[in-house]
Amino acid sequence: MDQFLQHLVNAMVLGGAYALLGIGLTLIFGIMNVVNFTHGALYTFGAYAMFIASTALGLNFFVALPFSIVAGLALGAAIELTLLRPLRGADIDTTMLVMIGAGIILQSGTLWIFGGVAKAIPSPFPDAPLTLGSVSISWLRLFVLVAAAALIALAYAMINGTRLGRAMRATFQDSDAAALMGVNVRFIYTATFALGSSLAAAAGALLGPVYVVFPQMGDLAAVKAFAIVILGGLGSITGAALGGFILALAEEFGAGYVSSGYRDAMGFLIIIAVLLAKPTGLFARAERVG
Amino acid sequence: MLEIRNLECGYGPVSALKGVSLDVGKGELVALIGANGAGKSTTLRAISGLVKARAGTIRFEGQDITGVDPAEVLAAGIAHCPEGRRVFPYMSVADNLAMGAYLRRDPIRVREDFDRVYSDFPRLAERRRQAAGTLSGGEQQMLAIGRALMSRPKLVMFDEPSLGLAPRIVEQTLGIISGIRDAGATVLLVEQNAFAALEICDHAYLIETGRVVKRGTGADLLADPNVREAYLGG
Amino acid sequence: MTRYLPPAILVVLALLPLVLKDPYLLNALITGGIFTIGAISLNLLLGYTGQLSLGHIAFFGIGAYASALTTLGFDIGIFGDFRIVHEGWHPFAGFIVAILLSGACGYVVGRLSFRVRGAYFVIVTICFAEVVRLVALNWVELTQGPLALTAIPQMKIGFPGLGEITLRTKAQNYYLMLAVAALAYVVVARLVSSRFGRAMRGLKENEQLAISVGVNATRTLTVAAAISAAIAGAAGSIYAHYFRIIDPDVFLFTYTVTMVIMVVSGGKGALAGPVIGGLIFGTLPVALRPYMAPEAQWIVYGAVLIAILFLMPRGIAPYLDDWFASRRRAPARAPVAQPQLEGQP
Amino acid sequence: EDAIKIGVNQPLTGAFAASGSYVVNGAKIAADEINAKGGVLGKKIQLVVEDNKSNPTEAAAVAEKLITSDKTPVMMGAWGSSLTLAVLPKLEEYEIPMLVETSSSGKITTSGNPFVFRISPPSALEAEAFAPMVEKLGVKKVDFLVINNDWGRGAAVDFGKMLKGKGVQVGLTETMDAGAQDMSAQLAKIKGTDSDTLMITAAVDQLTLVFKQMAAMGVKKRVVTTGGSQNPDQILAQAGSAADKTMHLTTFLPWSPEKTPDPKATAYFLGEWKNRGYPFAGSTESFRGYDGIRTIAAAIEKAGSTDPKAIQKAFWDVSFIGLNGPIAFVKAGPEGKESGQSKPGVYLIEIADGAIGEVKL
Amino acid sequence: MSANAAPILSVDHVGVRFGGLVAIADLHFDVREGEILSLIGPNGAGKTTAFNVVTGFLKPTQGEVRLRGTSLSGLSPNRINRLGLARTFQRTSVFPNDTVTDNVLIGLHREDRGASLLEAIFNLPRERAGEAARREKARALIDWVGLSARANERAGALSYGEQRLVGVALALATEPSMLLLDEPVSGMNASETQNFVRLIRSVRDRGVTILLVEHDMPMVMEVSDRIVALNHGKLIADGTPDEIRADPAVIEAYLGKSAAAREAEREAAHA
Ligand SMILES: Nc1ncnc2c1ncn2[C@@H]1O[C@H](COP(=O)(O)OP(=O)(O)OP(=O)(O)O)[C@@H](O)[C@H]1O
Ligand SMILES: Nc1ncnc2c1ncn2[C@@H]1O[C@H](COP(=O)(O)OP(=O)(O)OP(=O)(O)O)[C@@H](O)[C@H]1O
Ligand SMILES: CC(C)C[C@H](N)C(=O)O
Ligand SMILES: [Mg+2]
Ligand SMILES: [Mg+2]
Repeated sequence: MDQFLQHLVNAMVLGGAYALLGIGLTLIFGIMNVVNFTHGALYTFGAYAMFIASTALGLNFFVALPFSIVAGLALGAAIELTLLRPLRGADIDTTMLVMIGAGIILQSGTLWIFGGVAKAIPSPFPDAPLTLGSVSISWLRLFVLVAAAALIALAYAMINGTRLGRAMRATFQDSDAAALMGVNVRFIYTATFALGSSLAAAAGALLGPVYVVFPQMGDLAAVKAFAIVILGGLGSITGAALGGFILALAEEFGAGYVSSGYRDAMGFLIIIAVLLAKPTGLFARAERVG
Repeated sequence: MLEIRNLECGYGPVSALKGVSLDVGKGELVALIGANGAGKSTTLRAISGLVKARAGTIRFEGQDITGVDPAEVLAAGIAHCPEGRRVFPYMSVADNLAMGAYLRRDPIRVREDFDRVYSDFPRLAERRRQAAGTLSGGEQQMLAIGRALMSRPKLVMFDEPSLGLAPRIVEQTLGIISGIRDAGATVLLVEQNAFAALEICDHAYLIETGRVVKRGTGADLLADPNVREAYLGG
Repeated sequence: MTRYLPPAILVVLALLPLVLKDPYLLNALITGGIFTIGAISLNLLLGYTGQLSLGHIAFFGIGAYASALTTLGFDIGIFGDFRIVHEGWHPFAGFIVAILLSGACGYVVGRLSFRVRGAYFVIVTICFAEVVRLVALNWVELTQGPLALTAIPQMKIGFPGLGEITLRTKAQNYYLMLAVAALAYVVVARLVSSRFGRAMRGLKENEQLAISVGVNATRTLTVAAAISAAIAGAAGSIYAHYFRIIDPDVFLFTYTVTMVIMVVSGGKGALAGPVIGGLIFGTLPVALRPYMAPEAQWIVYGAVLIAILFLMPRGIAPYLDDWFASRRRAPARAPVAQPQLEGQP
Repeated sequence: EDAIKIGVNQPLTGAFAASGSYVVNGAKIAADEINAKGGVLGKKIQLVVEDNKSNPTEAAAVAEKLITSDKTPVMMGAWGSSLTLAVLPKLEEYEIPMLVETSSSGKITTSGNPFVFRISPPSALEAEAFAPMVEKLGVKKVDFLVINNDWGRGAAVDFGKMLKGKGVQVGLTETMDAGAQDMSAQLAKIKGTDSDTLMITAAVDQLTLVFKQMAAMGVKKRVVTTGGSQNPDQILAQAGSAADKTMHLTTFLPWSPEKTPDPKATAYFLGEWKNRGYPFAGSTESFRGYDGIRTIAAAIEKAGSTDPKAIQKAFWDVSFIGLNGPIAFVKAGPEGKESGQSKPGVYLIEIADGAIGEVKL
Repeated sequence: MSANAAPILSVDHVGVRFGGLVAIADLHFDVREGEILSLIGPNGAGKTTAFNVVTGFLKPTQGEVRLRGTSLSGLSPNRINRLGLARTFQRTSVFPNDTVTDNVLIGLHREDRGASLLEAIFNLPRERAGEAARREKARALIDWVGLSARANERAGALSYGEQRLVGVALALATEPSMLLLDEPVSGMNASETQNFVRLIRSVRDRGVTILLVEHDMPMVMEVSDRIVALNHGKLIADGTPDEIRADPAVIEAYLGKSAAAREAEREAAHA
């Protein structure tokens, strides 16, 4: 029972991290329909930004965090302006490949600049965990969970509740029609990509201190993020959040009660099972025939 | 109010408009008729900035709007209800209408316009929360018309608004369109249902393969035997 | 026009070992060629049915393991005392088993995963590949897990009347690769120009319409997936017998990405696409190696990729086709822009 | 032009980039030292360093290039076991010897490849060295948490065997994927067992994560890590108090150069390492490159020629004191095709109160 | 064409719901062999939904559809097509990147003369014979809908009306015994509509039964043998064009008073 509770707590904490990974990608992949292979690189970027801010620049943790998010926003905007804008209207696979190219460049650049050695970001939270009975949870991870929840709520409100969010959704469903409604389509493209990138960077900045920071940290994160977004249903922020928790539960209990060697396999099997049962993800968009 | 001179447009190597000139006066309802592929939709797209003019000028209320972005054309007061409905499929009916009022900053009057659209098309009111892409073809058409009206334009351009609508709704829609004119706004109407368009318009242009070949009052064109032969089914 | 490119390339490549004696370059060509075969098979799915399989390496890996295990033999416990014992067979039997088993896996995966399309298909294939990798890693009794299968015998091929040869030299392996690549190319070429290919294209362009005119979507896509997987399995088999060692790293995601790069940069849905892409991205790393730091090599690799797509967004082969066409009959006839279709939900 | 070429096949990009680069840097120190002293056989030695991208197919291709294009008569490589294993068939094909500096898979020296000479310990050797310490530490029951590859799994098997032989109970064996960052599920399971000791085999980054996550979950057991890739300084810097009281089996003692088998050499190496501006923490990885090249140079010297065959034979006669003990090869693997395995020293160190010291037993 | 021919298609008490929304409620009608039957009704009445049920794109929540007595329940759209039902879509529907000829060839893809997949791959004689026959058929069909001049154009570059004709040719390529057309003349002007009417008639004369959904009342009245009217997913009238035109329920729900009046006026003008 104790072990079960600890697994449950772990899964919640991990789920928060996964949800965080997912929401940035839902914007870019789920809403913009760009298969964003730079997601992992942007996540890594956020973590390194946090590292620089809190070590080289000596910023306070809670100042470094927004700094990194803004840095991600800027990098995202730059990528959109230089790589995606000229390719507007190109095939989805073409943009995907350009994103792969950009991802390779970013990752190798990071390796070149920072070397391959993992870096640790100091955290302002006590090392000793919060212990409730037999269950322990680290303060830092608790903070990440809360921050993840806040970012998810923010992203949700922004996409579903604001004029800008509505314009974003409209633009990627029919950009000509959106232009006819008075939407500055070019700005929306840049803004959406930048926003998704800043969320990816936020994930990196928050999870960097939890884990360690190294150039390839984004690879696994990106695969999981894709899985989470699709599990939740394209373009659904609630879906991405829920998908993150489902994946975390599957992995945690798969490793705990089946076999740790098949830990990741559990997650992937759940995804396969969900998609076979509900081929459009948990939060499907309504479609019709004819 | 709207003056177009020698407008030329195309798609890649295809030249769709080969020098179109037309005038729409304030408060008028002007119809544009012509065969499939004549260039009617292209004319509207050029006005709203979706396709760029290769030559010629478009002036609206004395101001040159040639080559201006769609958003600015709308801001200047021209709304365009495009061919083929073009609703936002994954957004609700209400959100689609809200998009129509995207540039407006007068929430109270926007509310009124919501109510007006809902009372014009009660079916939309029933389906406020339904994803637009799952509406029936005609329901989507109603939504597209309602959405265009949400911006309170000075000039509305309708591209085949009756497409896919049931006869009773066609009737009603044409009524709404004349109503817009009667309320003081200006209308540029493209219709395949030339008969109906010519009946309600003040004057009309006939376009063939990218050129204006005839202009006159609706009654003139209705009476023209060539027009009857080609566009009204004899 | 680029239709004639692959046969021309084939002739050049066939003559290459006669002049090119550097085993390192030959090795690079063999490795690049093996992944090009994978790319040719991926093109069948991505280019002609429009379905991106980002788990394509799974079939390659399954082929590699199947071929190696068929040749090496194994002894595994299933449940209780029940064991399956297999004595090693001839490597060529391994090659055949690889093709059949990969094809069968492709069939099953296709059958299951073609219930979903687009992005959902992509992720199901990624998940499948990961699960297969984890099985290869954890089923130590069969696969030796991370300990790797070593000492895989070299491929042997029997020619009627000529006896049997073991492919020991680079050149021999090179010709094997080339022969399989040519065969894969021909199979894909024939398939896509047949009525099955037409059905695939129909599904890609407008699935609802295709179904409404009687195209059996599941069957068509499944057949494509099975053939594609079988070809990838053949490539995996060559890989196993050439490198003579495989471990779960054959399922590296990077390998799938390599194949996707070959297909899309060369031009998906063009027969010559993966061949051209394979030649470029198979040899680029070798070409860059002497000139710069490893990180810089990757940066250039990424930049070349982006540059190709900026200049030729549909890939090289379609671009060359247009170019040839425009040279043949001036004035140039640029591709017609897509007419505005109705906003599809 | 007249230099003696030595091929170096290391991961400089990809997952293992950090470690591979350290090994290369260590190798360069050795090469420069040797050349400064006049080289080998009167010629300078020249390292031909190639990146295997942490990818086995590339590792084999790199070997092919080094052998056939660069004509290196002897090589060093290829860090990870998967990478090294992929190179083995090339050695046989071209009959070129290779010194293995880091890999620990048993299979490397037991598969009957007479061109392999290894200076890193396979886990069986480590376990053997650890055996005498088990009782002194008072170990009763052990759980394993190992990286899910041949290195980790091999360690669990070899240490398990040794422990059982000593009457120590073996509990869980949990694995983690090479790239995994979150081990909390495994740790939750381990937290619930009655074992007193947890043996962990993983590289430094994963160890850091494991320690942090153990602290976060309140897992309190004696921890002993194995594998020689722990890099205690980095752990200390990055895991902080979470790493307190952890013990590590290591093959190098840069913290107390005076206690190493060849204090002068260690001091020289560490001095050079520092002069070149490399982080101290890297030395636990880089000393293998340093020793590796010194071993190769010794073999060439002994062979008296740069003929690969001669070098291969000469490896058997190499004998000198490396940074972690005597380097001399003994036969391993099937008869007639034995590979060479050197037996380095293994030390147990402990991180306590922010300092690293040898465990006194 | 005779009024009492056996039903080719029976829609038997079919109902469809989307969540809480009843799109079709207990719909029941027959289509007789060889007739042109029109299905009319206000927007959202459920006409397209009925098409989707008949052609297998939607599973009904209740009831079943029978083709010549065989239940179509549970059959996939492509199976239903093989049984002889072909349809067009309300939205323009072609394979935009293929030529007109290739479009039609896709419709002919099952015309295989028994050649197998392997024969196709290796281009064996049987496959080649089949391919030649297919091309000939495609040519004839394209000719027949009047698109010969554009046979080698990309279908996506054709005008709206021409694309509709491609859609019909494509549907006919599957050699259906019954053709379902969803708003085929919307977006066509009056004279184009006239051409289309002639085409529909000649299709029927080839022995193909036609079920038509269309809001163009003059066209419907002119071409139909019989009309069924729908409102809110229920049948509200069934009869000849003249009966329907005069039906108060249909006028109230669908035609609208003035439309009906104008319709009569135009009929008069025609006469
Ligand atoms: N996106 C496009 N790409 C290429 N050609 C186009 C495109 N859109 C329209 N055209 C061509 O431009 C010409 C004018 O088309 P337009 O859509 O303006 O005609 P229209 O008068 O609106 O016809 P319809 O009544 O069918 O809507 C036609 O020849 C058409 O084929
Ligand atoms: N997938 C769906 N989800 C929810 N509602 C749907 C869906 N498909 C159709 N509907 C609703 O069912 C009703 C019937 O739609 P249908 O498309 O059959 O109408 P129709 O008679 O063809 O209308 P039209 O003449 O406008 O084309 C409509 O009110 C529509 O909004
Ligand atoms: C780091 C080393 C001690 C072991 C290496 N990781 C291997 O795979 O063998
Ligand atoms: Mg038009
Ligand atoms: Mg309909």
